[in-house]
Amino acid sequence: MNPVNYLYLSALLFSIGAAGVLIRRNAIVVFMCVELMLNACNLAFVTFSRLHGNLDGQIIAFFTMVVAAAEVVVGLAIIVTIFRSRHSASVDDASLMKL
Amino acid sequence: MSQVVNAGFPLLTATAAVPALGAVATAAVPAARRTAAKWLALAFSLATLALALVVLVRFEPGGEQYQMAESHAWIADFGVRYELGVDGIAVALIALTALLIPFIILAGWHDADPLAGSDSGSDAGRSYSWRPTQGFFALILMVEAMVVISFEATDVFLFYVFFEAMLIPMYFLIGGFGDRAAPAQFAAGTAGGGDEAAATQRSYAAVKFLLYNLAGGLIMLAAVIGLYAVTADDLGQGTFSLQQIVQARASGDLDLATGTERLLFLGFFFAFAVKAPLWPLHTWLPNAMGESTAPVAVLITAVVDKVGTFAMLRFCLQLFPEASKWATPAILVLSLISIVYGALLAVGQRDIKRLVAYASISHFGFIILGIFAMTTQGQGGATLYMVNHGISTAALMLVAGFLISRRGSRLIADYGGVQKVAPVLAGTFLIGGLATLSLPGLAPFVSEFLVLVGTFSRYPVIGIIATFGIVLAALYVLVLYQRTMTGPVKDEVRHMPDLRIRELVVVAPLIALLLFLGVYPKPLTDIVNPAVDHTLSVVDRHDPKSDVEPVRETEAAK
Amino acid sequence: MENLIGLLIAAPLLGAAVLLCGGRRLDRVGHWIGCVLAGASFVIGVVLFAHMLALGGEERTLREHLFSWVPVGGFQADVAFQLDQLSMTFVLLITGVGTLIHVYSTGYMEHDERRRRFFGYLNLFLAAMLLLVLADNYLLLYVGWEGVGLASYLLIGFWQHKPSAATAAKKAFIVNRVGDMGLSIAIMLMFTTFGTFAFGPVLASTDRASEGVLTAIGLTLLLGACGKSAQVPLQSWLGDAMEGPTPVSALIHAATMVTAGVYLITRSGAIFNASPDAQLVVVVVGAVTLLFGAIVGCAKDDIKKALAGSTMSQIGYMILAAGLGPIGYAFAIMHLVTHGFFKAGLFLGAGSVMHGMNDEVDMRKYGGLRTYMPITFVTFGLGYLAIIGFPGLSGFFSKDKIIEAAFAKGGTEGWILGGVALLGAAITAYYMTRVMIMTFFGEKRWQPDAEGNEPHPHESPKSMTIPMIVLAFGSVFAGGLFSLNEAFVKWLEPVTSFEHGHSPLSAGAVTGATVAVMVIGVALAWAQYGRRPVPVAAPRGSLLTRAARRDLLQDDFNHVVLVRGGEHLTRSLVYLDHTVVDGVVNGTAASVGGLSGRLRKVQNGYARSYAVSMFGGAAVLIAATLLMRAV
Amino acid sequence: MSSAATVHSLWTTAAEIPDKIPAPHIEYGQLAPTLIVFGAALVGILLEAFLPRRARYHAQLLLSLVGLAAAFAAVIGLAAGGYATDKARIAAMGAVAVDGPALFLQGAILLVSLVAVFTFAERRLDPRAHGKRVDSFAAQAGAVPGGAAEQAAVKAGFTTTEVFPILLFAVGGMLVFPAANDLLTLFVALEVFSLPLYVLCALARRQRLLSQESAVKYFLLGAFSSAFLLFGVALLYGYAGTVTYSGIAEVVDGTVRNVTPALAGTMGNDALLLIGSAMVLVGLLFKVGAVPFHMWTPDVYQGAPTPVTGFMAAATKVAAFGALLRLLYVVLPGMRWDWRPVMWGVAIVTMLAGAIVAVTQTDVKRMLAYSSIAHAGFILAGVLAATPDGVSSVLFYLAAYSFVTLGAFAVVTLVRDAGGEATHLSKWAGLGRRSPLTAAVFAVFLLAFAGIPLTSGFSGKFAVFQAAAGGGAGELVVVGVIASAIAAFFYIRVIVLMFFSEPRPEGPTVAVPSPLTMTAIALGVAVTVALGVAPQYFLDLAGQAGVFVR
Repeated sequence: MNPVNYLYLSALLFSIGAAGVLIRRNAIVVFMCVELMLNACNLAFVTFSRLHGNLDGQIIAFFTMVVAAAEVVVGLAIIVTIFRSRHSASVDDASLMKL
Repeated sequence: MSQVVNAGFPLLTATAAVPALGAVATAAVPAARRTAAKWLALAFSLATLALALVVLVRFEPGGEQYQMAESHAWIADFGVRYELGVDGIAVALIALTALLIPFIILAGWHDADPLAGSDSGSDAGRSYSWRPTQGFFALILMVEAMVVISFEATDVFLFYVFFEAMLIPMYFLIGGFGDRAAPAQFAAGTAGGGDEAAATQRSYAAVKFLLYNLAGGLIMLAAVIGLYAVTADDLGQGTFSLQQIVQARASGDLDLATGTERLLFLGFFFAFAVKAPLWPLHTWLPNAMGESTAPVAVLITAVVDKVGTFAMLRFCLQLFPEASKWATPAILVLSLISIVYGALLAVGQRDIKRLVAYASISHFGFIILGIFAMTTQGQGGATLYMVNHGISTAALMLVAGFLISRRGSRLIADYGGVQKVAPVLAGTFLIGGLATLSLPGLAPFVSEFLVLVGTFSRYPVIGIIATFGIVLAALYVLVLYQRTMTGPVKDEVRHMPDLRIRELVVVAPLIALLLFLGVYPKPLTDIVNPAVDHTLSVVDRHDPKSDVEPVRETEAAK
Repeated sequence: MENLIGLLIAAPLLGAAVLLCGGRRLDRVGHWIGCVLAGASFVIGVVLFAHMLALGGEERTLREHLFSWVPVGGFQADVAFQLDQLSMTFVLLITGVGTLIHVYSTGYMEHDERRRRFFGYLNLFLAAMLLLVLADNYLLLYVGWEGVGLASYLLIGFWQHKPSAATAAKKAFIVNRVGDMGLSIAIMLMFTTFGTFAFGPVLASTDRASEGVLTAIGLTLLLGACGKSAQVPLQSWLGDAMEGPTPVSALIHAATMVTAGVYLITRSGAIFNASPDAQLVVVVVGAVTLLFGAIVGCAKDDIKKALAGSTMSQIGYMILAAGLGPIGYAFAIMHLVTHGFFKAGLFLGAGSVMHGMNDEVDMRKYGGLRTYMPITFVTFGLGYLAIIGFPGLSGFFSKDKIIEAAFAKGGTEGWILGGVALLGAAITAYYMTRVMIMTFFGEKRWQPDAEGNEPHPHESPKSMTIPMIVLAFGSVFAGGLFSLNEAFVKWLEPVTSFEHGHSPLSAGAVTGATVAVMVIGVALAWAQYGRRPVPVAAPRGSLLTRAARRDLLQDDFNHVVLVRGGEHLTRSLVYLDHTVVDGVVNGTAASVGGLSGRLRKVQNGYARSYAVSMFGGAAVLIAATLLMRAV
Repeated sequence: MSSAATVHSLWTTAAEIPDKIPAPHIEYGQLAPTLIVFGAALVGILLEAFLPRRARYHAQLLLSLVGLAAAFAAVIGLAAGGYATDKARIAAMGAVAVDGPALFLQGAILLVSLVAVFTFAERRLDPRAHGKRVDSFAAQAGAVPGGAAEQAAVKAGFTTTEVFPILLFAVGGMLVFPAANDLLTLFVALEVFSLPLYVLCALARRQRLLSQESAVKYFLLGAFSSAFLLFGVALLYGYAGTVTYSGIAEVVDGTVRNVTPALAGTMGNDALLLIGSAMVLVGLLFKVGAVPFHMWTPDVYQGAPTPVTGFMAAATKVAAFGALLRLLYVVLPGMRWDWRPVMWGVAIVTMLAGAIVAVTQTDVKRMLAYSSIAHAGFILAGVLAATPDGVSSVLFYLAAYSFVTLGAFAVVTLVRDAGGEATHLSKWAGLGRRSPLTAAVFAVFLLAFAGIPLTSGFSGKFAVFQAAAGGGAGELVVVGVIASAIAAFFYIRVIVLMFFSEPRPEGPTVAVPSPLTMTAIALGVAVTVALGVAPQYFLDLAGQAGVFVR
């Protein structure tokens, strides 16, 4: 089928992820939405790679996964610490600094 | 580059460098050795004076426009060179600056002593304990250095740098060293809490001064950059050299679009008009002069503000002759307003220093009027006016400072009958006042009349209106004198001591100078005239001819 | 010889410098230094006079060029002197009367601890006045012009502890400044018109300038003259100026300074001759002031103020004469000189009276003093006779000539002016007689003052009486001397062109009329004050009287319109400056602050709202980029 | 290679013997700076693992200093070797550029980080905890704030010496970021220096809640932005069929040689290009801290440990602007007329918003954060010049600005009261009377921020505005001038506070720092003044470094 549809799908995924970031309160969920966005990117990459018939896109996809993994490590660490000190993973609770 | 760069001793640099060194040295004096710092500062200021006099002597009025020029590479990327050179106007003003600073230092001898003023009370003693004497005198010298170099700079960028930089030391002088009189005054004015009020008032004045001038300067910055861009376009490689640009404009290599020139002119003029200050950009001056100590007030109005008017002559007119002519009507009107408005407000003041401040606004109106009258008499008079106003205001303001330091109040109403208890003080005060109202025989008269004639010969109506200024001047000066010095002696002033030796040493020379320049201003005019003629030739304006050719003396005899 | 001219000025100037800077150590000898230097100046004047007489009438103009003062472009002002017959006349008057009054003051100011300073100021005045009359260009004249203003300011306010004195001094200076404004504008006009303001070229080339310009110059000069000579509308200061010590009133506000206006107009005769309109205004001013002063003089009970009014009126005569042009100049100056003598004498007399009466000035508290102070009485009396124009005395000759010239103006103008002059003469006779009677005749009316110490009228010391006597001689004989086959007129003619006026009335008729009105005036006064005792408390008096006591309400006008109005103006301006001009500045700052305060609310601390802004931003960015391509 | 062939060969060659795969050719010499830093970082990890606690601090400090110094030396070497100018080239198979801007920025970053290490290592400021010197990092980041574990850790005198290797990793990433020559490297580098920063933000010893909050905000928003960047990369890749800068540039300019049919198809589709570049820009503008992607800045600057804030504010800006420059000048010059107007808007909004909001700030660190936003706006003005002058002026500005920032934050670490650093402005009242020297130094930095002549701030601002005016962005200069006027107000406010207002009796004290911080501050002042008075040499440097390799 026409690879362009995959692009639409990836765009959709990206939007869903973005919307999740904007809407969801739980830091973990927010973070997962970011991951979703990254994966949307991956989909776009492989699609384009297929489209252009070169491997760069697929390679990049691997890189992205690695980076995403690294992000998970750091991100979760941070979220967990803040969860332990606040007993809540809500992003909105972390709003001491403002104005 | 027409000027010959003399390879000899860099006199101009030295004139600016000595006070700068002095500032560093003074600041470095250990805290305990306060008196040493004072003497050191005085010594350096005198050294500067000596150098300035050398410049004055070495300067040949007949010679080419910019003399003792120096030129070194500085920031090639910005097309900036370290270019110095003095014309008659600059020489006169440098001399004035170098002359006034020692007096300012002497007059401020005790202003920065750790203890509070005699009557500021003990609590004042605590909060005013932070008065680093070294800092005070170092800052004064720093200002002197910057003012001198901005008088010498023939590179627009170089000038701008110091034009802006001098704000900082001034700012600390205004905000950091308030008037000992302030607390008592506020105690009199607002019941209690005078000390705090004074402090806030002062920092308000300082901030206002800085932001006002900074805003002006930044707008000028835009114009400066614009100037560079223009020169870069037309001359291939951008430059800030005043002479180069003037020549390029004369030779037609560099011709600005009318709109561009006007915008750039306005950018420059705005900054200078704030500094000068010209109505309606004047409101910072009364605050600054009112809140700062008398010597600092003198520094502001007699020295620093002169940079503004000087820059109008040197940069506005020479860089943008056409735009200057275009803007002349508006500027004349504004300066006219300044003259009358300043004088009227001076009449309405209740605070001695603010009164002097508004008087100065009126006088700056005269100066700017003279500059933009674009006649030999006008501009020559304006230049003389800068010098004379410097001296006369210094005399008046310093004596006022001595008076204030005795009574601890700036309010006119708190004085009365001083003449009886302190005749010498009153006498010097009166002479300062008479100079301010430009009494013939004292220096300011010459300049003021020149300005008036110069204006009148091209714009009769404006000239006549400006003449009202002399009546108003008489009004505010004499009212001030009457309210403070005459009448029955007030109890508070009954035991007021007369001028001390130090104070006499400050005032006497100034008065002598006022008299001398009033009777024999020729040396000054000889130096100034060629420079003025040159400026006018750049602007391409010529004095209007007299209606009729008068009968010569010979025929008149019979 | 010429270089003596500088010395004329230098001597008193030196005196002033020494006395004012000398400090207390000079207190004991100060007044003598003053007198000596004034006298020296007089001697030099006499020497120069002799030298001048030796010369022929044409080359009697001596010049001295000291140095170039303000050379800027076409503007060339020199410090140079010109001593011609006109200046000479003034030099002798100034130095002569001046010296006498110096001597007088040694006695009068004996008990004042600031006497040294007083003499310093007097010398300063002499120097300035001499500069005024010796200058050879208008700018230098202007210096002297304001110099005398300063001296008069200092001397009027000499007793500064009295607020009234300080105020009077300030008023005098400021009103004068208004006049000076006129003078300086005149100088500017000259510069733009002739390219110079030296007497010689300007006066010689009046025929080349348009009449309009000349009229403008003339009027502005007149404004200056009005200020200095206390002519309507700038006369208000003279009355208050009497706050000063009496010698000052005698020297400055009677004999010399106030006549500077006459000098100015006479000196600038060429300009006025070329502009009839200006001349007309001059005569009108003169005539009006003549009456004004006279009327005021009638109503004042303060002896000095009465004399001040008289001075005003007499100067009115001079201005009137000067306005008449060539037919009047000489007589204006002549009256000026004679007036210098007798008015100075009168003032010194008044001073002597006050000296004897514990500085009481209210004539209603005098009376019958002739027995107590005979010399004063005699000298004062002679002055009195001179001023009312008693035949044979100085005043008679000069005033008579002026009235004649006034008629000679011709036409209705001539009749009006002549009539006014005659009327003035009558009133003069009236108020002077009044003064005379109230002071020296009738029974004594003085009572113990607040402290209960009765004044003991006594004759003044020699130092005071001698000058009075000398001046009395002057007031008696000067006029006759001058009129001997028109000696004075001939003397001045080279400077102030002279021509005989042809009056519709014969000279004899005019003289007769003058004498007649004089007699009437005296009679009236006698009827009112001589026959019945003078009430100590001033009667309410007619409307005119009350107005006249208040200088014909002219002061009130000034107060309401100028002073009050000015106060309101300045006060409102101060407010405006604070609220509007400064308000804009502070307002801008405040508005930035407010905006900032509102904007920072956006930073609400919620990570998700930050994300929203990022997302929105990104959307905008993308949209904008696409849009850029679209358009 | 043509696409169809590629895809086919993909399956065939995969079966062959691996040793035929050509090993990538890496110019280790030219990548030395980066490699050294990463190496040092790895060694640091090992040290953490194997060294006893008490030895770690000094070992780490030494290691990081040596590593950074060596890297800097390497940069100098490369520059001296002419790689900055004529021998500028693309290294690592087109992944990394070694050219003037890259080396200049790497040099700047390395110097800044070197100074930053000093501030990281400072352990005289905090009062001794149980007789042990402590730095400004949490004793045990994992422990709950105020919990038993933390107290135990403090008692035991633990210190988080991991910050040094973490810092080194971040530096490594920053070194690559401005040199990255293809979008993938760009993305990876971005993450490599972002992740350590997230961690560092969370490590404050005092006010740990704020610190953690800042970390979580920074992390989430950062990740969010990098997602945008990545999607942008994807789109650009889709547009050009390649991620190398030069490749994309060719496609954008239409100078590409062998056009495959697929490429021909995507090339036509400008939407890909426009949206893609816009999203990449979003990612970069986030790091730069430009409005409206700036909102993380104040919170993170405030919450993070001040040394970290200083490092972040200084180094991140340098790296991010470097990357932005390269992207705009190397990849997208062809579509200048598309991005310039947009960036105009961003620049103007950034300058004004930064300046205006800063006016009412009450916390020093937040105020500096907003000021950094305003400065980002000024630099953007220079970027927009789109001329070589623009590049060099921006480089100069970055160098000047980074040192001022670092110095300013170093001073902030000194002013302390019972609760640690006293960052609330009201507490700074009368500081000038308590300790004139500190106040004076801080005043110098503030004046530099305000762009007063004779400070580096002025030279930089002048250079940038001049370039902008030269590049035909005069209006930007005017706006910039107005913004600076507004900005001046709050810098001055702090000076007034320090010098002209009465000191509070319970006011903060100025801790006497160790030579480490002193050197940091002294260096800051020195550079500030030097670049203010005699900037010519550095301007030359920046000028020579102004040319990108393609």
